[in-house]
Amino acid sequence: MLKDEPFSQILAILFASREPVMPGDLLAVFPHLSPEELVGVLTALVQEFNQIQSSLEIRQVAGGYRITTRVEHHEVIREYLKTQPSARLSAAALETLAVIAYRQPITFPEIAEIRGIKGSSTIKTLLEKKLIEIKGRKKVVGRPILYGTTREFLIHFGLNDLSELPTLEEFEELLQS
Amino acid sequence: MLKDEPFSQILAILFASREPVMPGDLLAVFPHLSPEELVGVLTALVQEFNQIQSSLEIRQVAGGYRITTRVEHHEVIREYLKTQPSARLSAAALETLAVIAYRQPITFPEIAEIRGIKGSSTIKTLLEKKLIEIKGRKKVVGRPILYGTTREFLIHFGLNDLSELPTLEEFEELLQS
Amino acid sequence: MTTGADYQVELEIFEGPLDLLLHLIKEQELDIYDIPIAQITDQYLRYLQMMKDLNINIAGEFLVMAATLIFIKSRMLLPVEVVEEGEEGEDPRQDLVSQLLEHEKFKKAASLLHDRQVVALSIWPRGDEEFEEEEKEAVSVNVFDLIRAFHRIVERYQENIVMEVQHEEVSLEQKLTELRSLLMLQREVLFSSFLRKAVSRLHLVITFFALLEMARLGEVRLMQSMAFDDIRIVAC
Repeated sequence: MLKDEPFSQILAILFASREPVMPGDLLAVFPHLSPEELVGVLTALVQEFNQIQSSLEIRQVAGGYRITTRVEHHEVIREYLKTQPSARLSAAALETLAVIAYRQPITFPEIAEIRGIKGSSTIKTLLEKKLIEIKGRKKVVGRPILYGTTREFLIHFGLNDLSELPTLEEFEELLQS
Repeated sequence: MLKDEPFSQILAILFASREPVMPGDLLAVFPHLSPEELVGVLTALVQEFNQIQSSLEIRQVAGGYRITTRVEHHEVIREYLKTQPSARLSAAALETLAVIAYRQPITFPEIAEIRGIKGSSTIKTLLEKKLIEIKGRKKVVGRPILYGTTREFLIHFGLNDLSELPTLEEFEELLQS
Repeated sequence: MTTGADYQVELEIFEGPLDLLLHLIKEQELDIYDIPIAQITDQYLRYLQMMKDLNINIAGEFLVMAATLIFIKSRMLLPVEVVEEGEEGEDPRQDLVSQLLEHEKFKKAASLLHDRQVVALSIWPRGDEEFEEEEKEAVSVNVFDLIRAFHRIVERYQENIVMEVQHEEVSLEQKLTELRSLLMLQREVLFSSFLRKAVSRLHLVITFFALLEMARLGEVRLMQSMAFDDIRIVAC
């Protein structure tokens, strides 16, 4: 099956693209496929590809499809590439990011209020890492800048969309139990 | 076979590496393999991988191994890549765009003066990408063309209007914290 | 004896007052919905004192929280106000409790992101860039990149001006160009700050002439809110 069109072509596209491939963009390239047919093709492709080998994996991330290596090979890859584990975000940065992810679009004073801390250095770090971005200004006095998460955020945390995050209410239940 | 080690690991390395993978470098990661065994593993891997699907192939280039898409899919890949928005900018184009965004309407000599760099190719790129447009001519000697940003610019950067751009003061606050 | 260094390691855990309070509550297994405010306030203040003793700079928000705690404590000591029938008097701790709960929820969310990050950092996208030869140095940009680029240009430009004025010889034409592009960048410049850049009497005089010339040509307006106030040079 993998060797037949359009499977072989879509797999080649998934490989060639560094960004997650959006089904909508594939429809433009395969106009003879209906959206339903395309979803069927993609589902079958993912299943078959992930099954015939155990090095790579097609994942759904940020609303698209992308090929990555499997988690279990990370040590041997790191050893070959001689890379250090990438710098993880600090606890402070993760907390700011969590606040932004759940309350976006949100201004800096609002973030500071929730975290009980001033200091915007984490905002700068997150902007530089492109995990958050400027989303305009809030229509209140002073017109403060609004921040929100990016597509890069979804990719970085392996999320298909924001709804994959548990809701804050779920965290609340966790606290009460 | 592909699913077993070290085949699965080597395939993952081939995928993740930016450069063709040299057998000598692999030996460092798999010290329990002799050079002869490694060559055997690689040969079997190439044969098996190239046989089970028809999208990708492992090729020997410059004494190393790399995975590439097969030539017959290049047309469809190019077609797909054409669907991708090309808001990617070089550092030079970004600088020119920044000057225009913050000081529009502005002429080319003024941009060159501020940037301290001549060369107008970035203007052309930005016009082509429809991020800037001609806004008229300045009423000074030579009547140079005035440039400004477009509606597409606002859409691309997710802004409602230009007043939503952060100011230099706001940026400096971010830096100082 | 415990050394200062030992404390410092522990002190760094608390990023803000909410973190510290949550720690005190958890450590003693207190009920977050019924915080013994007098006890917590004491511990909190002792902690701040400890930081002070160790010469650690106490961030303003820690002091604000101290004031809040003392205020709540005093309110708790007052007799419960007579309230309308069927209504319950508001617990003075209520705001603090909801703030703590909110903070705790986000801490949980952050730890979830942390876990996901561990997985995400263990997978690799394709390393090789077969199809991206044409735009290799190009990157996708957002508003932050834009302001960062502009900031860099302004900095670079101002450095250049400083370097240029260090040359002794200067012409009116040079000064005009310099002032024009400075105004393009800043739209408004204080007369005093512009003159400060002049390294010699000659520079000073020529700068002054350049300004007058630009005012005459209607390129700038010279404004002053009151006598002896600094003159603002505003681009027209």
